Amino acid sequence: MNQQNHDRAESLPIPAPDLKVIDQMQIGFVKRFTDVKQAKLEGKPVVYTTVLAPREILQAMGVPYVFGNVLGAYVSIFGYSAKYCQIAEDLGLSREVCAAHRCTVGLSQHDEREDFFNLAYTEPDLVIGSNFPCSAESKSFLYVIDRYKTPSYIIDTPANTWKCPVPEHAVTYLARQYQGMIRFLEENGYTLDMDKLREEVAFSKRLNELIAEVEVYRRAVPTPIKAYDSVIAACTPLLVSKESGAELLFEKLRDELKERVDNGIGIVPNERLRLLWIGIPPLCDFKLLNYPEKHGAVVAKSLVEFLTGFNLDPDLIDPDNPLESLARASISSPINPTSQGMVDYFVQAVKDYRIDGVVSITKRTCCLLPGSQRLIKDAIFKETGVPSVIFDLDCIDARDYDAAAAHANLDSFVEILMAKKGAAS
Amino acid sequence: MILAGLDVGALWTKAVILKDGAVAVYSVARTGDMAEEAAEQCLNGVLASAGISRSDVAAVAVTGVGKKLIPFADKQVSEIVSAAKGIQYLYPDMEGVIDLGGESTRVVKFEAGGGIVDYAQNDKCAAGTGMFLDAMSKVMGIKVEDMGALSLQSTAEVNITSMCVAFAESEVVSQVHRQTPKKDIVRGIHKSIASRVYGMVNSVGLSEKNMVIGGLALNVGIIACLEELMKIKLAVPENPRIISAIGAAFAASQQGE
Amino acid sequence: MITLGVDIGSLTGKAVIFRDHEILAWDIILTGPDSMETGKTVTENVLNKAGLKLEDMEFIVSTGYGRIVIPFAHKNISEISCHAKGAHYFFPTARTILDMGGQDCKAIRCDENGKVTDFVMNDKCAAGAGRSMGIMADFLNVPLEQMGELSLQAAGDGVPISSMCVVFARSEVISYLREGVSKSEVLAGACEALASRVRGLLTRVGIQNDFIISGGIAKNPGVVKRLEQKLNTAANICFEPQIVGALGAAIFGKELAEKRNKKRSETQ
Amino acid sequence: MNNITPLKSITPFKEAIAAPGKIALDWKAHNGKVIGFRCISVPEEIIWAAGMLPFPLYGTQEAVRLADSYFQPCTCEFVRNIFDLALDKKFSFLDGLVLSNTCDIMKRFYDLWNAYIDAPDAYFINNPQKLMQDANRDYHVEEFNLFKKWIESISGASVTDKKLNEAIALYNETRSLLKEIALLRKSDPPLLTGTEAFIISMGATILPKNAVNPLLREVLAEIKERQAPDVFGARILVTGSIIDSPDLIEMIEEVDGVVVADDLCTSMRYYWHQVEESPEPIHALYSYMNKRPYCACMHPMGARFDYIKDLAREFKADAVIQFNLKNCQPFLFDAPLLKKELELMDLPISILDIGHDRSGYGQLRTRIQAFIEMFDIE
Repeated sequence: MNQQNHDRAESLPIPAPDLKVIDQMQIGFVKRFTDVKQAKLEGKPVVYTTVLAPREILQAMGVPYVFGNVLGAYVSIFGYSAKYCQIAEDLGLSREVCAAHRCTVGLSQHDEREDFFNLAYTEPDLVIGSNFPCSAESKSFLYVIDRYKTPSYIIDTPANTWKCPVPEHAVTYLARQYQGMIRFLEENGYTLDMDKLREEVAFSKRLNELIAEVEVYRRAVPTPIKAYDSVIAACTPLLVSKESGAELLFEKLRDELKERVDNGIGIVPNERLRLLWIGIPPLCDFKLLNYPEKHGAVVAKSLVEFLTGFNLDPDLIDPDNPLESLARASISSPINPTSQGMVDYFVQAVKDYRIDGVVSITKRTCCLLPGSQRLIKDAIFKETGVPSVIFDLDCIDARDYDAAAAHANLDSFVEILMAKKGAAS
Repeated sequence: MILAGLDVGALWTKAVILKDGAVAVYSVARTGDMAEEAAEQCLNGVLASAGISRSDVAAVAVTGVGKKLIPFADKQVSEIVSAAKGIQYLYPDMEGVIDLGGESTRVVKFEAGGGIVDYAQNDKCAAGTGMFLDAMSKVMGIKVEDMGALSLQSTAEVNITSMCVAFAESEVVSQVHRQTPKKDIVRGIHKSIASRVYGMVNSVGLSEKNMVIGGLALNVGIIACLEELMKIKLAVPENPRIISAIGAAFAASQQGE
Repeated sequence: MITLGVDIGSLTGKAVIFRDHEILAWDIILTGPDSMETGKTVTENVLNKAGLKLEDMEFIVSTGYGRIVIPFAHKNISEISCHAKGAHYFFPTARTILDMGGQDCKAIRCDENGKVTDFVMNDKCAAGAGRSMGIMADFLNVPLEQMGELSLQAAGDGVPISSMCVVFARSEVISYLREGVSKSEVLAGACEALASRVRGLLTRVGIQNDFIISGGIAKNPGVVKRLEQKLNTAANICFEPQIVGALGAAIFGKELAEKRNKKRSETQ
Repeated sequence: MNNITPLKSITPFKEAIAAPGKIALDWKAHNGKVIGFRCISVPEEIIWAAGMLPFPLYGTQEAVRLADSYFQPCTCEFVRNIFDLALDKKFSFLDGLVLSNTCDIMKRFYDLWNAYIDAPDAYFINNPQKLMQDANRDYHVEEFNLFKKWIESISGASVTDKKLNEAIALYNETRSLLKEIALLRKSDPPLLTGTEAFIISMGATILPKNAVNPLLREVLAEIKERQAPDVFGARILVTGSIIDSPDLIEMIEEVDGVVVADDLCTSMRYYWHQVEESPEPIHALYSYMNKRPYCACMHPMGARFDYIKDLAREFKADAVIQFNLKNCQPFLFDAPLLKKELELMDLPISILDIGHDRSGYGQLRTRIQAFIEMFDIE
C-alpha cells in the first residue's frame, strides 16, 4: 500500500487495510462513485436505493445508483456521525430513531459535505425504497423523496415466517414487485434487455459461489482476515460491477487468504480465543474490533451483513428464471426479519467458525436485533454450549459511544472465557 | 501467604488483607477525586493496622471501576470475576451472586467452586443505581441509610417505573409535589431497582443458592422487594461491601499457583 | 388592580406581586420537599415585602411544576406560556425565549404580544438538562453560581462531554477527574455540552431576535457566553431571570381579571 | 369543558376496558373458544364466522418487569408489557393467538411467544405492507385463505361464505354505529367528550359484537337526549401509536382542550370504513384492508397523511397531537414529515413521546397544557 494511502488511512479513524487486495477494492469503490457522477453529468437519472434491492436489475438496465445506507455507514466510520445526526434531528427526527439511518437522512439533507461524501453522494433523480429488513430502512428514504421531490417505487418483501421453503405465492408477489420496478425504470427512460439480465444474474450466482469459497477460508484457525478487511470485502459486491472486475478481486482475495491459511498465518501471532460479533459492527470506532487482540482474542466473524445485506445462496439463483429465483433467494436470506432464520444462521456460524464466545451488542436505537438477542443466546448455548454476552453498545452515533464501558465489557468477557478455556485445557 | 485485594469504586474504595486463608483486616474509605492516592492510603492504613509490612504482601490485586488507574497493583480482575470469587472464597457451596454496587449492578451464575457459567450487567440506562439513590435522598431530604427501613413501613403501591435514572428523578419530584407519603415513594424506588435486578436474575437463570453483595445490599428495603419478586429468602454476607475486594485477592492467589 | 403570580419549580419557589403595570414585590426561596408549603412561604414573604394581605389580590395564577397543588390559586397556567408573557414584559421585542429551570429546558417562540406560537421541550434523555449542572456542581463541590466563572477560566471548549444522559455525563466526568483533568476544563466541557444541546433545541423551534434567556441557567456566564457564540446573537437577560415565570403568571392574572370583570359588566 | 351529565349507558364499555379478561372468560363459559389477536390488520370476521371470539391483546399500566430480559429495554414498551402479562399466564385462557405483519417488534413478539410462552404456537398473517394497489391482491387473498384454514383447524367447524357474510354484516353494523356516535363530535361544542368516545370505541373492540350493538344504540340515544355541554377550548385531533387507555385523552381534556377526533387503532381507524357486501367475502375483506391507510407501518405514507387532513377538516380540528410510544420507530419517522404537511394548511401539531407505563406524565401534562394555551386562555 503506497505511502500516500497509508497516511490518509492513518489520519482517518479507520484501521489500515491488512490484505493487499482490500486496497484495490477501495480503489474500485472510488471508481464506482466517479462513474455515477459521470452518468449524472450525461443526464442519466440517478437512483437512490437500498442494498437489499435487486441490483442485478439496475446493472442490467445500465442504471447509475447510490446506496443510502452504505453511505450512512461511511458517515459513522469517518467520524461525522455527530454532525449528520444533528442535521437529521434538527428536522425533528427523534434520537430514538435508528442512528445509522439518522446518519443517512442527515447526509441527504445537507449540501456542505466533506470531499469523500461530495464524491460518493450524488443527488438522486429517482428513489427505489424497500421495507426490508427493518422499519427504519422502510422509512428513511422517504426523507430523500421529500427533499428532492423524486418519483419513487417501493419494494414490499414479505417476512419469512414460514421457515424454508418459502411458499410460491410469496415468491410470485415479490417477483411481481421486481417487474413493477422494471416498469418504473422504463417509465423513466431506461430499457431492459432480458439477455443482459440473465447475464447479470449468472454473474451474481458466480460471485456468490466465489464468496462462499472465501467464507470457507475465513473459517480457518488462526483467523486469516481482519474485521475491517472483511467489511470492505462485504461492500465490494455492491460497489464493484462485473465490468470493473469484481470477480477478479474476489479470486485475488480467495488466493491471498488461501496462502495465509496454508502457511498458518493469522492476524495475531498467538490466537487463543475466537469471538463472533452479533449486531451492527462498531462503525464509529472500528478499532474496537481489534481491541480484544491484546488478550489473544480475535473477532473471527462480525455481522457486517446487516449493513451490506447477506450474500444470496448461489444454489437458489437461476439465470434462466431471473426474477423468480432472485425473489426466492431474497426472502430466504437470514436477514429476513424473523428470528428463526437468524437463529439457525448464528448457531451454524458458531460451529463453522469454531467460536469460543459470542459478543451480542444491543444498539439502543435498533428495532430489528435487540428483540432476538436472548433467543439467539439461548439457542447457541443449548446447541453448542458456547456462552454469549449481551451488553449495551451505541456504536454508530459517536455522541452516545462510550469506549471505556465497551473495553470493560470486552475485558470481562475475555477474562471469563480464558478462565473457562484454562480450566478446560 | 499474605494477599491484598482493592476494590476502587466510583464512590468508595475498599481494601482487604487475606492471611493464611482468612480475612485478616479490611477498611472502607471515600474514593474522592484522586483514585490512586485513595487506594494507596487505604492499603497502607489497613496494612499498618494489621502490623504487616508492604514487602510481606505476595500480590496486590485490584478490581472496580477505577482499577486501570492503580499502577502499583500486580493484577487487575474484572468486577464480575471478583464478585464471584469473593462469594466462592467465603461460601464454597454457593452457585450465584447478585452484586448491587454503587456504579452498576450485576448478576453472576457459576458452578459451586467452579467457573462462571453466565452473567448479566445492567444496561446503560439503568446504570448508577447507587448514584440514583444519592440523588433521591437529596430530592426527598432523607439520608440514604434510613431509606431501607423507611420503605418497609409503606403499604401503598407507588410506581416509579422509569428505567432511566434522570427520568425516574422527575417522576419522584412530581410524586413529592403531589404530597405522596415519603415511605411510599421510597418503596416505589426500591421496587423499580428490584424489578430491574429481577430481570437480570431471570435472564441468567440464578438458582436459590446465591447471595447479595455490594453497598446496596445493606438496604433492607431493596432486599425485601427483591425477595418478594424472587419468592425466596435472600442471604447477605456479614460485610457485603468488601466481598469483591476479597474476590480480587482470591483470584490473584489462584492465578499465582 | 393587584395580582399575584406563584411559580413552584423543582428547585426554587418564586412569587411576584404585579400592580397595574409594574412589579410591586418579588421573592425567591429554595423548594423544600413539600411544594404546597413552599408556595405558602414564598407568598407570605412577598406579601410582607409589599405590606399586603392575600385578600388584596384581585387574581392569583400558579405555574411551574407544582402549580396544581397551590390551594389559593384561581387558575394554573403552564410555565411555557408564563415565561413568554414575562419575557415580553421585560423585552417587548422578544421573539425567542430559552428557559432552563432545574427540571428541564424549554425553547419558546412568541409573537409581538408575548403569545406562544411554538415551543419545544428537551426530550427525555436530556431530562435533567438544567439538573445536570446541579449534579456537576455538587459532584465537583463547586457552588452553582461560580460554575460559569470557573468554566471560563479554561482555554477553549474544555474536554468533550458528549453524552446527553445526565447519569452518563457524570461517569465521563469521573474518569476525566481521575486522569487529573482540571475542574475548570471539566466544567468548560460540561457547559459546552449543555450549550450545544440547547442550540439543537433552539434550531428546532427556529431562532428569531431578540433572544431572551430566563431561568436559573441565565446566571451561568459559562453557558450563556458559549450559547451566544454558537448562535452568534446576543442574549438579553433581565435583572432577575428566575422570576420571569412568576411575573408572567401575575400578568396573566391581570388579563384574566379584566376579561372576567368585562364579562360580568356585560351580563348585568 | 364543564357541566357534563355523565352517561349511564357507558358503564359496560368502562368495565370491558377495566377487565378485558373477564369478557373473554364469560364467553368461554357460555359460547366456546377465544382467539387472541394483535393489530387491526387481522380480519376478525373470519374468527367470528368460526364461532370464536376475537380478543384484542391490550396491556396494563404496570411497569415492565421480566420482558426486558427477553426484548431488551430499548424496544416498544406496549409489546413488552403484553409479553409480561403472557409470562404471568394472564392470557392462558386463549385457545390460539394470531399476529399480523406490521412492525419489527410484532415479528419479535411472534418469535419470542413461540419460544418462551407455554401456549400453542401463534399464527402469523404475512399481510403486505404496501397497500392501495392491485399488485398485492393474489398474495393478500392467499394469506387470508391460509389463515382461514388455520382457524378451521382450531374451531373444528368450516367457515362457509354464508357465515362469513353474516359476520361481515354484524361487524359493519358495529362500525356504522361507532361512526354515527363519532359524527356527533363534529358540532361545536361536540355532544360528547373525547374521553367518552374513546372508552365507547375501545370497549366495543373487546365486547362480542352481537352484545355490543344494542349497547351502542342505547348510548347513542342517551347522548342525543343529553343537554349539550358548555364552552370548550381548542378542538384537538389525536393520532400516533396504539393507545390502550383513556388517560391521555383525559389529560388533554383536563387542561381545557377537547378531543374531537382520534385516528387511533383503538378508535376511528378501527371503524371508519365498511366491508362491502360481496359473494366472495374473502375478497371483500381483502379490499377492505387494502383501501384503508391505517398505520405508519404501511405504505403509501401519503395516503395516511391525506386521511388525517380530511379528518381534521371534517371535524374542524384546531390542532393535532401525535403521541409516539417510546422506541416506536414507524411513527417516530413519520412525525416530522406529517408536521411539514400540516404546516401547509397551517394546522399546528405537537409531537409528544409517551411511555406506556405513565412514566413522565408530570412533564407531559405541562407540554399538553402549554400547547392548548397557545390557542386561547379562558
